[in-house]
Amino acid sequence: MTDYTYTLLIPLIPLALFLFTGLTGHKFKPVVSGLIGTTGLFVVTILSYMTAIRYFWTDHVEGMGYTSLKAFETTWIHFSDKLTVNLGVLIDPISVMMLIVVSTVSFMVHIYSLGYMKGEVGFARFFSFLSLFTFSMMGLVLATNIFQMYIFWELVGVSSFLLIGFYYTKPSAVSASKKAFIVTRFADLGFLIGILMLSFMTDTFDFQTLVSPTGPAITQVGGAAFLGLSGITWALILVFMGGAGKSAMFPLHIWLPDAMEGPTPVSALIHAATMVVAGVYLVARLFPVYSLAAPDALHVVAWVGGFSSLFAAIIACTQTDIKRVLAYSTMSQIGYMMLALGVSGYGGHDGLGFMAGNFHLFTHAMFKALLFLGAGAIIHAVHSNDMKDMGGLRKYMPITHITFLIACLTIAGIPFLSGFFSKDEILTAAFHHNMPLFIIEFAVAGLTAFYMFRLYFSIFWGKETHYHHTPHEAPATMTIPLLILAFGSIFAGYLPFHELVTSDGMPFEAHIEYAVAIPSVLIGLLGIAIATIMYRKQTEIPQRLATGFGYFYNWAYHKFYMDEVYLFVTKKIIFNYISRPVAWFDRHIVDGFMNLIARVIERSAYLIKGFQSGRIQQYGFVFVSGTIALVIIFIYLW
Amino acid sequence: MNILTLFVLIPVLTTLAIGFTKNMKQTRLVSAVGMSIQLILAAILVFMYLGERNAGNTAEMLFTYDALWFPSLNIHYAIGVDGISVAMILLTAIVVFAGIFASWNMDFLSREFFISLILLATGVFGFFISIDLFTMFLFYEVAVIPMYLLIGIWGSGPKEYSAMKLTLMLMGGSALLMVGLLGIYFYSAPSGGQLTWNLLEISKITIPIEMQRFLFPFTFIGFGILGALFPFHTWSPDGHASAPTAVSMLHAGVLMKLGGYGAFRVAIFLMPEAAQEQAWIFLLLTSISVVYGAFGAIWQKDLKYINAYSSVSHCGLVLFAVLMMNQTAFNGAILQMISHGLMTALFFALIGMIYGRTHTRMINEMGGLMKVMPFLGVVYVIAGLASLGLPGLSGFVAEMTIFFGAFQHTDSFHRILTIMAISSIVITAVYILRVVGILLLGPIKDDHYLHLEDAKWHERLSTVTLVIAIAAIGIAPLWLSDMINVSLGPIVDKISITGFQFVSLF
Amino acid sequence: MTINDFLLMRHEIMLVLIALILLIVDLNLKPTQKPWIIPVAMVLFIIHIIVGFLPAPEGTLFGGMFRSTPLINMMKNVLNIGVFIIMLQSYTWIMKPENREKMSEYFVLMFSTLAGMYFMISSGDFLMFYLGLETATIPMAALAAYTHHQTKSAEAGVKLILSSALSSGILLFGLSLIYGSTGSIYFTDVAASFGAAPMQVLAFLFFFSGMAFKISLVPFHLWTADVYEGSPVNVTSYFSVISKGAASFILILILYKVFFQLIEVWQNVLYIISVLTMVVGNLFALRQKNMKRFLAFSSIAQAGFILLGMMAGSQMGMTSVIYFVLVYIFSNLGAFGVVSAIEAVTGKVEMSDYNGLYRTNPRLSLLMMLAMFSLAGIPPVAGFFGKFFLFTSAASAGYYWLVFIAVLNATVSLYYYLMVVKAMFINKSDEPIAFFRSDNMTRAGLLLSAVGIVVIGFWSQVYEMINNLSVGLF
Amino acid sequence: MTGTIPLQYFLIISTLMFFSGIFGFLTRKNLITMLMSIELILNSVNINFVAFNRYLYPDNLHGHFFTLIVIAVAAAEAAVAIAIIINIYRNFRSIEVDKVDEMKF
Repeated sequence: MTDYTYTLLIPLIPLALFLFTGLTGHKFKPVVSGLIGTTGLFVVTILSYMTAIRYFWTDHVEGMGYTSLKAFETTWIHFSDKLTVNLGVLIDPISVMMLIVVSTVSFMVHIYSLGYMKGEVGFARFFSFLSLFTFSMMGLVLATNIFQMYIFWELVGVSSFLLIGFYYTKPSAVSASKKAFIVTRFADLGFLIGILMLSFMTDTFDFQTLVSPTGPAITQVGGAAFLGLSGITWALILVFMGGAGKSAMFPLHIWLPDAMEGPTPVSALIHAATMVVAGVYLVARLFPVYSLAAPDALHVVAWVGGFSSLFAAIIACTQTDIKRVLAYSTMSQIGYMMLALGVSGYGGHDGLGFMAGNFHLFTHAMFKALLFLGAGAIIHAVHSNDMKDMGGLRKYMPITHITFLIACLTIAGIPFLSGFFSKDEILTAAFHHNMPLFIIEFAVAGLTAFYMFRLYFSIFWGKETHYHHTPHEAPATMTIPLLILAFGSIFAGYLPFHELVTSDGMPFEAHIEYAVAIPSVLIGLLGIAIATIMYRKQTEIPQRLATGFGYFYNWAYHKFYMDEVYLFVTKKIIFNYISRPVAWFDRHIVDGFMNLIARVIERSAYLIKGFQSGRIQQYGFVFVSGTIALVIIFIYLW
Repeated sequence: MNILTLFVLIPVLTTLAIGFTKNMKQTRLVSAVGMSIQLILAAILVFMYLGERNAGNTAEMLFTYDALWFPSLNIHYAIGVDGISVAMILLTAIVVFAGIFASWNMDFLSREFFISLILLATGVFGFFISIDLFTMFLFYEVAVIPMYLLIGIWGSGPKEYSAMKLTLMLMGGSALLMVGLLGIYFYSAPSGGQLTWNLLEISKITIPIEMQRFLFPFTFIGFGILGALFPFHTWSPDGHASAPTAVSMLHAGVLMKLGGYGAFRVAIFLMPEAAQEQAWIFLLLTSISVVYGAFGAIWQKDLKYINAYSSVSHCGLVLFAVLMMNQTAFNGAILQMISHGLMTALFFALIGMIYGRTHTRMINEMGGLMKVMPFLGVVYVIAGLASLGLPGLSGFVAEMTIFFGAFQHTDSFHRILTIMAISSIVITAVYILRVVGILLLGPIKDDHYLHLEDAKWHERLSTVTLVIAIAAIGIAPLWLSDMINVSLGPIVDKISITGFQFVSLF
Repeated sequence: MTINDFLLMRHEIMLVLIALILLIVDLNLKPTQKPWIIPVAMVLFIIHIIVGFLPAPEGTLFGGMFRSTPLINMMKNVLNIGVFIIMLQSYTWIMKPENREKMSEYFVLMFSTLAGMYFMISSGDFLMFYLGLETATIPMAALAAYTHHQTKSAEAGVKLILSSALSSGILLFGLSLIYGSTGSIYFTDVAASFGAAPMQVLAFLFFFSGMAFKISLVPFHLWTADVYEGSPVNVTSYFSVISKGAASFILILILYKVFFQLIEVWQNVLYIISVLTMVVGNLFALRQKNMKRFLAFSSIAQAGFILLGMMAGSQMGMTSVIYFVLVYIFSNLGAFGVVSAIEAVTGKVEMSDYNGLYRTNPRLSLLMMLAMFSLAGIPPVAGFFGKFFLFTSAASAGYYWLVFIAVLNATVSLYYYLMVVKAMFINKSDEPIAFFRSDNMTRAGLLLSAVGIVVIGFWSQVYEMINNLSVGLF
Repeated sequence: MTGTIPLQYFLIISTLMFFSGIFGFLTRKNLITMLMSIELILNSVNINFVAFNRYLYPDNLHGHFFTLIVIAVAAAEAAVAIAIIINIYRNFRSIEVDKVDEMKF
């Protein structure tokens, strides 16, 4: 086994970039810091690919499984004699895969941003934040133990907060960033408690120990049963809560659409390709524990994923803000991945779902980043997010058009594009393990195709809006990433994932099951067809359909009023019914009591002042009665 | 000359020197010099301490010095430090240093101001170095009294009221404390022999349990009042709100820590049995104050009130951890004291600087300050992130340690309280982000904020010092927590040898 | 009489001599030369103080009616210092034209009361005790009425003489019963044959209320405020410090020496009385606007604290009481010194007149603050140590709740002491008292008390010395 | 003749005198009268002393001495008191005790 210590640079370079551009960014011309950041990321990308190639191929002994190894580790703090938190670098199939994803997309986004953010105020700040995010994400990916993961989990959260709120003078952006942070924070509460329980039961944070089939987590399923579920199950469900928060699973998804307030490259990087799949990554990380120690928790994962994907897909069909459509589609796709993990078994061909989930994560990163960047280019050209202001853009911006189309086809699961393979694997897994979920996903496949092409057509075809200044193709800095990603989303599907990324590290045979593949392709095509009919030309059908569905349409259009529910809880309950009473109670009862004491003392001081009447005889009287009182007490009462 | 004595001597000499200064410039120069020396000394002390430990010196207290003071009452001037007190001393030195620079332009009665400020510091340092209960109590009150003048003369708003309230409530606390200490003294030799005030000697014996039952509440609440224990915390919002910047910094930063430190060092350490019996009462109170303070902070409009309530919440966490009574929790408590001391001092410094520019502390009258004063804005955000427990900053380390310590109790009573306490981090996030959002971000509320200038050099110095400290602890907590852990060993032994089990409701 | 006898009762002899000399000198002075009295009195008194510090033998005179021990001698020295400070501080006042021609009387009266107290302290039987008591009281009334042209002063005089007459009447009745039940008036015999028979308890209670009048404990305190307010400031400080101190000395001596059989009883009596005294004294002090009256009530509250020390009934108790009285002398004289200095120059005694004093007279204000902190028992000034040791000795007898009540009262008292500090440092004033320099005598007096306030606390030798002397008691 | 009149009689008388003196002190409005009632108290004490001495402890004379001293002191006290009362009369133009309450509370 050769030495991977250099992988330490992968997170450290972005950190250095962050500190450098953050502290000195304002000193020199903005573009400089942009270039520095991009070159830095280039290095990181090279390193990541090198690592991947070495790990998967050069260093890999044929026929052996892929083992996980610690490239580096150092102690961070001792909680107790048993529990110690380390920081380190863990190399194993999924982490390497994530390295590829993160570095690639991040690098693309860096290049893209050079063009997209040109002339923005705080250009340097933007790039330093990007580096911060990359650092945190890398740290999260390479975490050797669950606590390190939690640390970077939070850092990722805060960098997303910073990037969403990049336009900090825009109230909507501010509130969106706040929302994102608080919702995920709330989810992380579950994550933290989960970690507490897990570490309490197993006396370790370390992933290798946790997931090893002979490890404490799996062999001795500790913890008293509570509500019929074992302690470890609860722990894992709580951990998953954290994952659900980051990955915008129902009902913790509400921050994701608002997060689109951030600059589009950010959406592409954080809210499409990398951060939002952290939840999936987390579950994949702990997968052996889930599947061997707590299958119930795994069911929760599966159902949450399935429901979210359907829920999101339905909403996506009704949105008109293109970024929001993409956001919901992201949510839906992540639902896919979760479901894949949820229905998977451990080891061998049972582990198909696990493989498929990661596979889809990989491909999805490519085409969803592509979609977002494309959307960015369009917004750049049209200066609007709303598809109502668009139409017939295909002749103005051909490259964008083509790449976008490719992406749409990919996500719709058209054969021989990457999306087809991964999604097909997922459906197969579901088909074998959980029929109801399979049906849901089958429907979602159709919906996906529909709303993606609804989007596509209403942007590039449809009515000829006349723009007050004719939109033009984006500059090379933006189109090149598009092309690269398009390439990725076409060919990513041909990677032999079933040999590389498997639940137990052992390769297994996977082949396309036509019983599943053909229907799914067909329903995809159906969806496309419907979309074509409805949106290729300006027609009345959408309107009529909307009115036809009536209530249901409205609900979906208003995202099933989730935001309102949350608003009610926070604004009304917490602010008015808890916080304000507490403040009042503190001022008037607790503090009032203290003041009351003072007032009582003062009052009594005035009450007894009559004793000091100034008259000698009264003094004498008090004197004598005092003496007599003493006599009575001590002679008769004692 | 014992190095620890210097920690009391230097401030006293500084005050004397200030007495001879002519004008504000000289005054602040002298005090800055004095406190810088103090800071350097503290750093030296840390290295000396670690050196001694690495050299294998396993004594419970190092650099001890003992002089008989009142022979007939066996009162000694006994000083010594272990990892905990060293850490607290370092904290104090940093905060005082920052405080001096934060109040750089105190032109009104500046001499008196700096003298009383440094007197306060003297008391705090003395408290942390002394291992004799009498001197401890003496320094404790020395630290408390200057607050009255500092708030009453240089304060703002209803300063007389707040100052008086604060002083009287804290003195009421010391009333309880005195009873507790006297009781401890008179039972410090149950098997006959010389009574003593010396912490270490008392810790070797066991105070009769029925006496402990009587004395523990006095001692714990006595210190707890200074530690903002619910429902005795109400001096803190008013006091902080009226106090001048540096004073709030010192008060929330270090003075409130005297409470936690004392509750730990005296109440728990000397009376573990009673502590274990009565812990659940105070655990309820503290966990209430953790959540309650956080919720109280959400509603406030005044920056200082917000921070005061968050202090109630965080200090509540300190006492909460202390009452959990295991090594991890203790370690967390100490870390929390330090981290809260640093970040709340930073907060108050920033609030003072912002107030000095906008002349209001009402968040709804401000907005978009990030654009006009980026430096202060960024630092404020950092402070906020530290206080909501972002990894890489000190708050996270402390809170996590506390939670992991508290979680080691398996009974549902402790579990529930622990989860209550943990949930406070979300509420913290809510009010911190609320403030950041309203105060710094968004459009600029008022046009004549546009020409406000950013931080001056001394303000930068004072804030950056604190930020560095916060980040240092947050990124590399190992040395600090180990330093504390080593010293916690004997204390935990003393507590664990007592065979009692926690009395829990479930 | 031998030199030893002289040494035994040197204080009394010296004082009487000084008084006589002053009278004679006064006779041979023309009205213009009256001020010569002051240096004479000063010099003589300094000699007296020095003599007081000569080594003190232990012994009795007049067949046990008079006795002296190092402890008693030291009590007298403590009081001497206090009186000396008062003399220094009263310079400005006594030099006023309306007081000039009778300034000798001031000193003579003061010295004779002092002599009375000393006889009282070192009395070996109740007869000597009673004599001393009256010798101390009667001239005091004259002192109270010293500025007789002022109605307030006259009123103070009559209030003092009448109520003290009543109290000594009751006290005497108690004494008569003691005599009836034991057949002797010698402390030693009484102590030997004194039990807890109802009549004896009755006798003790009568006696105690007489003494309580002197120390002005609630409910026997009502004369205090009026007399303090009416009398000239320096006389007031004399009352509040010297006579109170002497009375507490003799009370603790008699409680420990004579009524030790009754310790159960008097501990409880003191318990009740001390709580009453602290609470009522504080409550009255809260409201006061006139500095003299304010200090009067504060000194009542302080007397309540003194009782805590007495209750210990041990060497520690004795020590703490003497030590506290010493500290209290310095602190209270610091406060009264400032008040008298200001009143002598500006005639202002209201607390509101002190607003913004720090701006005009920083030194005075600082001394006043020190005195207030010392009275409130705030470290690092002496008052803290005094109070702490009182509480310690009370706790040594197991009175934890009493200590708690006491410290809470100390907190309340801190409130009004801080009000004074607030007036001087925080409150703004349109016409603050203008800056003035008092004469050197007064300043010396103020300086002395300031030094005492600061030093005595840290200087543990003082406490240890007292402690070693108190051994002789048991 | 000892024994013909039992000690109790003296004690009763003295007690009566004592309390009537106190009563007088508390009720009479004239300062001089109050002074006289004080004398009453003192004399009751004297009776006590003498009676005790004569009946119980005939072998020593403490009681008698005490009585003499008390009488002497009482005289001195009365002298000063009356002087002050005259001074009061100068200032208040009256010796009604109720007039003398300028300082109160």
